[in-house]
Amino acid sequence: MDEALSAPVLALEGIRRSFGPVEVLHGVDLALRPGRVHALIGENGAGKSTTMKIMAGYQPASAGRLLVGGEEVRFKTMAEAEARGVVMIHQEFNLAEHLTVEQNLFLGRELKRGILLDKAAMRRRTRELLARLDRPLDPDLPVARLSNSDKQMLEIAKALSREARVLIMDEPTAVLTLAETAVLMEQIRALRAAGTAILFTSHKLDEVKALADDLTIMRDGAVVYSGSAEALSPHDMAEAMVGREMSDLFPPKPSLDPAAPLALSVRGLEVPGHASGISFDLRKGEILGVAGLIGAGRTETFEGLCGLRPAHGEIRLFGESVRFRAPSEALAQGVAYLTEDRKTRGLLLAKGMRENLTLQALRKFARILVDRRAEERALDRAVREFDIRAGSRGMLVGNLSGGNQQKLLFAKTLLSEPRVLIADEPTRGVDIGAKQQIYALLRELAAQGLAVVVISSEMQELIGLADRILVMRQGRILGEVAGAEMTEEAVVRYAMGVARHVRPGEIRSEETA
Amino acid sequence: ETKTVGVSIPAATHGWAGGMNYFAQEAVKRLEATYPDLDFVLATASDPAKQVNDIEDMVATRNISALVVLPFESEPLTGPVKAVADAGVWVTVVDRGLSVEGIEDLYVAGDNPGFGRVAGEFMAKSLPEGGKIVVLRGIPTTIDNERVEGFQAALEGSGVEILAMEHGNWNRDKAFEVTQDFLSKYPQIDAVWASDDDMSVGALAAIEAAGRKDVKFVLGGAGMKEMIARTRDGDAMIPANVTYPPAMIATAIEVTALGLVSSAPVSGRFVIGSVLVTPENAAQYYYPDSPF
Amino acid sequence: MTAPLPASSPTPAAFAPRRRISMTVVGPILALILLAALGAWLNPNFLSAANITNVLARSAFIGIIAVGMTFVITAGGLDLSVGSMAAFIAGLMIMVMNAALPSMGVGIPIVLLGMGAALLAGLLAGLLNGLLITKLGIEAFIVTLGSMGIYRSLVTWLADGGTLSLDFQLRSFYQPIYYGGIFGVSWPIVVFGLVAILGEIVMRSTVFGRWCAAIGSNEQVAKYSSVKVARVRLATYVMLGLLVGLAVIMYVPRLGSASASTGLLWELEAIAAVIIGGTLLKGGFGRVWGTVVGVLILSLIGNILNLTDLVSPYLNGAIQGLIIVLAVILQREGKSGA
Amino acid sequence: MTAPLPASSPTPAAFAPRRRISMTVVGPILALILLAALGAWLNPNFLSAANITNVLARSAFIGIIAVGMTFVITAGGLDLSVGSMAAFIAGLMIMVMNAALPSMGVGIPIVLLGMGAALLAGLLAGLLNGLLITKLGIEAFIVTLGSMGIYRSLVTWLADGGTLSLDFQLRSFYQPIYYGGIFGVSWPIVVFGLVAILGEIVMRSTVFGRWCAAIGSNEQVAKYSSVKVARVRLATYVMLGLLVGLAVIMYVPRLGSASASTGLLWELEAIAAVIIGGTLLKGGFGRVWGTVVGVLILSLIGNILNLTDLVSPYLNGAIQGLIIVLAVILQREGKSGA
Ligand SMILES: Nc1ncnc2c1ncn2[C@@H]1O[C@H](COP(=O)(O)OP(=O)(O)OP(=O)(O)O)[C@@H](O)[C@H]1O
Ligand SMILES: Nc1ncnc2c1ncn2[C@@H]1O[C@H](COP(=O)(O)OP(=O)(O)OP(=O)(O)O)[C@@H](O)[C@H]1O
Ligand SMILES: [Mg+2]
Ligand SMILES: [Mg+2]
Repeated sequence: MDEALSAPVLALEGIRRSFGPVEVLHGVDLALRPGRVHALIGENGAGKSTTMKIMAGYQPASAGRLLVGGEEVRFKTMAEAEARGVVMIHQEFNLAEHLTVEQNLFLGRELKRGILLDKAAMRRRTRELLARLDRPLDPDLPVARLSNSDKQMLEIAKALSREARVLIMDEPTAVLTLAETAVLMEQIRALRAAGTAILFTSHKLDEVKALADDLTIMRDGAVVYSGSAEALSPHDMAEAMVGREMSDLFPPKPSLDPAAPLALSVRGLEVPGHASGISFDLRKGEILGVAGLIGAGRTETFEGLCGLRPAHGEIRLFGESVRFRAPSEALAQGVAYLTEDRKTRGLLLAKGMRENLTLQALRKFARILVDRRAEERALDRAVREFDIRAGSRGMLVGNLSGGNQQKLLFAKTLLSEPRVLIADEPTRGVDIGAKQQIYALLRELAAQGLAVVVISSEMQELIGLADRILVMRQGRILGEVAGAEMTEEAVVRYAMGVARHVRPGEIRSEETA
Repeated sequence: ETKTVGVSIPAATHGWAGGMNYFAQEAVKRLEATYPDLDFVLATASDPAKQVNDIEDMVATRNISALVVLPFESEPLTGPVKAVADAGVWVTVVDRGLSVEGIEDLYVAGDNPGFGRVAGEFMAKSLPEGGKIVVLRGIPTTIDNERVEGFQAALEGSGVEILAMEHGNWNRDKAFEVTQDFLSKYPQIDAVWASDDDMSVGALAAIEAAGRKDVKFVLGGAGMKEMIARTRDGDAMIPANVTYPPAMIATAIEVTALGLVSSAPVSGRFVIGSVLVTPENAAQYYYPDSPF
Repeated sequence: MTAPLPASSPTPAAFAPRRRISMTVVGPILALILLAALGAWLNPNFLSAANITNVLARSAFIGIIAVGMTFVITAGGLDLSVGSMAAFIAGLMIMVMNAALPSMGVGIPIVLLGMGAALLAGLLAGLLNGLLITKLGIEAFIVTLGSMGIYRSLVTWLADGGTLSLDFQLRSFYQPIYYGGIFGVSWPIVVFGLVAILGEIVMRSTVFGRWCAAIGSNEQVAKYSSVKVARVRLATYVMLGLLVGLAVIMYVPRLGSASASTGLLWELEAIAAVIIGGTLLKGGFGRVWGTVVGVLILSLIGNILNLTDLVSPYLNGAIQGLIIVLAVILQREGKSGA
Repeated sequence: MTAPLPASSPTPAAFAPRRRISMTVVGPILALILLAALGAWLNPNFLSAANITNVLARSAFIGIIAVGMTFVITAGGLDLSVGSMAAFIAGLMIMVMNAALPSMGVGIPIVLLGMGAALLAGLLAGLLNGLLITKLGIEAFIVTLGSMGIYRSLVTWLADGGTLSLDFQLRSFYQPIYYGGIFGVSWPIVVFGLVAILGEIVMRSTVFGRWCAAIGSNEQVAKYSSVKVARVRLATYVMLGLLVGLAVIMYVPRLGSASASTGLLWELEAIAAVIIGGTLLKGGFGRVWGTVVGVLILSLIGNILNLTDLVSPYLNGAIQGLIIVLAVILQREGKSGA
């Protein structure tokens, strides 16, 4: 490290951390310096979140030293850390759903006038902070009504409002699109210029490349690289993370059989309040990407399709007209939906991996009684196939690392052996090595006849994986790109509403307002 | 001009109260037919506070000329009933006296200490020196205390030993369980005093199920019709009963009504004593229509 | 209120659902109005000052307690012991006053002593519940079910199975606290009103109220946001205990006695009032004004049943049950699937 | 258990922490054993066959109901109406049998008719609760508080304030269902045992049991996992209703009567048993065997108090309360902060 650098504001020395008998951090060293952006990367379960939590006082270390401005400290509560100017944004949302945007933003540090709350001031500050992030939410909206990206922006606003000396962000961009990520980066650069020390983690390595000054790479609870971010290309980073050679991230796209039967054909689907005039076709063996800015209504559209929210329209499944009033009806016909929200809709955090894995396909494991052996075997297979890394097999799913939760969710959805899979942000929070495996698996399943819809905010992912991409904006499909036309620019053009293009014959024209 | 009579009684939460509710409703029905210019308001309360509410409502919204009240408990009702009397409303108190004398115009009283005493005397007479009994008490209340004290006083010096007392809450199921446990606990029990016939039902079932021959009889109380019938028919397990007629409420309502429609003097104090029912006189205490 | 909408919002309509007149707000009020109209229609005396005073004054006990219960429930707790706690405190207060009578005589000091004893007992009882729940981490349902049995037993024991009565002279002196009033409004109504207004302010506009909601909504999040979860939760139980003490101070002059049947089922009534008022039983959202409406609805049902002889008194409970359910149906947003 | 471990898995030892003896498992059993030892020490008759039969047989009603309640609570619901539902069904069953007596005479058919009526009534009552909760989306607490009042009222009304009694002859014929037995074990015990075993199997090893836990743990997740949330939840209430019917079938032959005081507070006892047994009141985790232990603990407390004269009977409730809280303290994992 460059000796000329300023002294670290926050440093870890030989930090160890065990959960019960399992040690997950084996002596981590890390130093954050004012006015620099430090990226922490590593595979799922490498210990990034745990490291960050220790730095911010959310968890104690089992051994090792934590230094703030050179002075050894022991944070007993996060309030103590905050008092020292250390603020953290969690990987999972840390918001009270019943409370409003403003209430959440100021929770624990409300502004007061006398003994009463100064609501006007808090509302004003809320608007200011959100405006800074280009996300003018209504301060009185309950958080339960926010979309994931809104929640993430709110978390960021919350952290910004604390005027931190050290800002720690655990995968802040996992639920953000490019445009939002750009806004966030701008804010981070401004903070850096103002002298804040920033630590962040991300599985999007080009972001890391673009933003980080310093870089630490972890593998299996230990630091394997520590130094300048300049020196490594994203590809090098990936290899250092996973500890093996990385070939192409995306599997090759086979040419589609034009005679393949239509798996799903949707005409004029309406999801009241969220989407209208949705029409598209999906062939057996095809991977269809759905792009759009956050808030484009992609999630709602496909939730409506699967009977998860009220919707109407014409749906044909393998030629047969169907209507799903409940997700169970969709599943019975072989249509499975993988939710974008693993924490509140995807997994039972207070249950074990086995119960979660088999929940959706439980009927398959039961004649009269549930066959626990078969469940265990399924879990073995899932752990192997998806490389789910858990400290122990009986562990609560809520204690798995974020990416491993996502892998489990993926395994759970596939266990019901659908004919049509709708995957909403399937690789959110998953490390690059595992992503590669998931992409390969999806392609393989498609080759075996599965029809796949992938909704993703990661443009690269869609372009690399999908055969075709639908672009949505404001609850409507604005266009479709395929083949050589599948470039970032083309997709963004549609998504921003600049272009409008409908393939004749495939999508019935619907006038947009 | 019609006058309104308010009747405030505890809700039918156990057998005796049920009987009392029945007689009150019957009396109201009958009297409404007999006296066209009398109107009745009947309210049942599940606790003393609710009863005070009822009485307040009768005064405020129904403009009553007379109040017949069977107090849930004496103490809490004393103040509110006094307020009603002070407002010039005729007050008839039934069963339990108020804790201040002279509030009511008419008092139709049951005799709780007497109820216990009669039962105690029967026990003393029917059991030999050294006889062992167990007692099922009611819901912990002043009434229950008075009855039990009367009972104990009457047993004094008789040589009959009370092995144990436990609350059966005037409830069949509770009495059943308590009796079962008494039977497990004591190898020799000569008789059971169930201070209410609902409890006798439970006690008898437990004894019968245990097949215990040492228990010679169960003395109940309040004259449930099934029990009176068994006494009348000479059932050795139920040789007697002690009256505590729930119909006293009907007496009170009728006398009150009479006082309102006529000039007959009705104020005063009627004590409806507890008497021993034996096979000889049982027939005259048997009311086939009563639910109790 | 005039936040600029996000550019990408699908339809503006989707963003204004809270501004719509919401049934969860209108529902309880509507139920109350319907009940009052029914009462007025059934009996002209219903709207008389005397009757309204009666109904409001007698609502005060449950009302004061229910305000405290709103905080406990909002913070994700529950308290089943309030009814028997009230009975126990009433018994204790009476015993303290009777015991002090020979030395202090009838007068304001002895009444103040009694009041102090009631508030202190309430505070301690609340503290005990709260500590068992927060320090030992036992389910609130179990702790308060236990203390419910304990207090009910204790008062029976103190009263020796009978009734504890305030000395008659003392009672006459103390009675104006229930029956008297100021500017023609009786004291219980005044106190209930104050408690309700303060409660509404605390819930809505203080840090404490917000923290209660945050804890009830997501304890983990509250903890991560530096909210002292255990302390706030403990405070809700202590506050409820104090309010039970306050309710008892109003209650004792009314009946002058306490027994095993004092305060029977008050806990259920208080909880029902809170929920009818729109507070979420699982915590996270509470409103005190709703609770007040809930309490009034419950009192009115009893009052209205006494206004007429339409139904057999045996069926009173059924009517009550029906109206409680109907009052809650009224405030559904038309959506189903709880 | 022989899964190839991922290369990065820390230590194999980590794979067995759930096998550790856990206080949440041992706690209730320990409490039960302590109580039984106390009973045996206080009174030698405690362990007599007669006493054990008595205690088990009388536990059967609450026990059967509590097994059903375990499912309801596991799925995140609650039912306060079971006690009065039992009273109502008992009343109905008696009326049906008495009414059919002149035409059918005493015999097995009329008993079967009564049983059928009880089960049908239980099914319908459960269905009603369940539909109001799932279709109209009203808080279970409110729905069942309402139906609690309604059934209690209805049985009072049916009995005209008094007691509904089974015809004497019929009762003698029907009595063996409570007092008789098979291989020396009385019927209520046999039925309770069967219900408990079946319940344990259903909870632990069937799709239905899993779904209940999933719904109680996180309704949204259950919904997104294609679980028919409303239907499963409805089924828990229907099942509970049926079990109440079954409990009544055992209850009626005991004393042959039903009144307004039948089944009083059974709901609280059943819920307490469920929670003492280790089921989470918030839902998401339930165990039937724990409930059985909970029911036995509650029955034993009453039995022991009756068998000894250690405490004033006025204090029985206090002892009960204390033991309930202690039994739950026993099963804490040593961590605090609920
Ligand atoms: N509370 C806990 N109990 C047991 N194990 C835990 C707990 N929290 C974390 N772990 C384990 O610690 C390890 C590191 O987890 P951590 O969340 O730090 O990973 P991560 O690097 O952030 O991964 P990801 O990229 O998936 O977010 C994992 O194996 C995880 O299962
Ligand atoms: N419960 C709700 N009530 C009102 N508006 C909502 C609700 N949920 C989401 N919205 C709004 O609907 C819009 C679409 O939601 P969402 O952001 O999930 O769309 P999306 O295209 O699926 O985006 P992404 O999946 O990338 O988050 C957003 O503007 C969001 O604020
Ligand atoms: Mg992480
Ligand atoms: Mg989405």
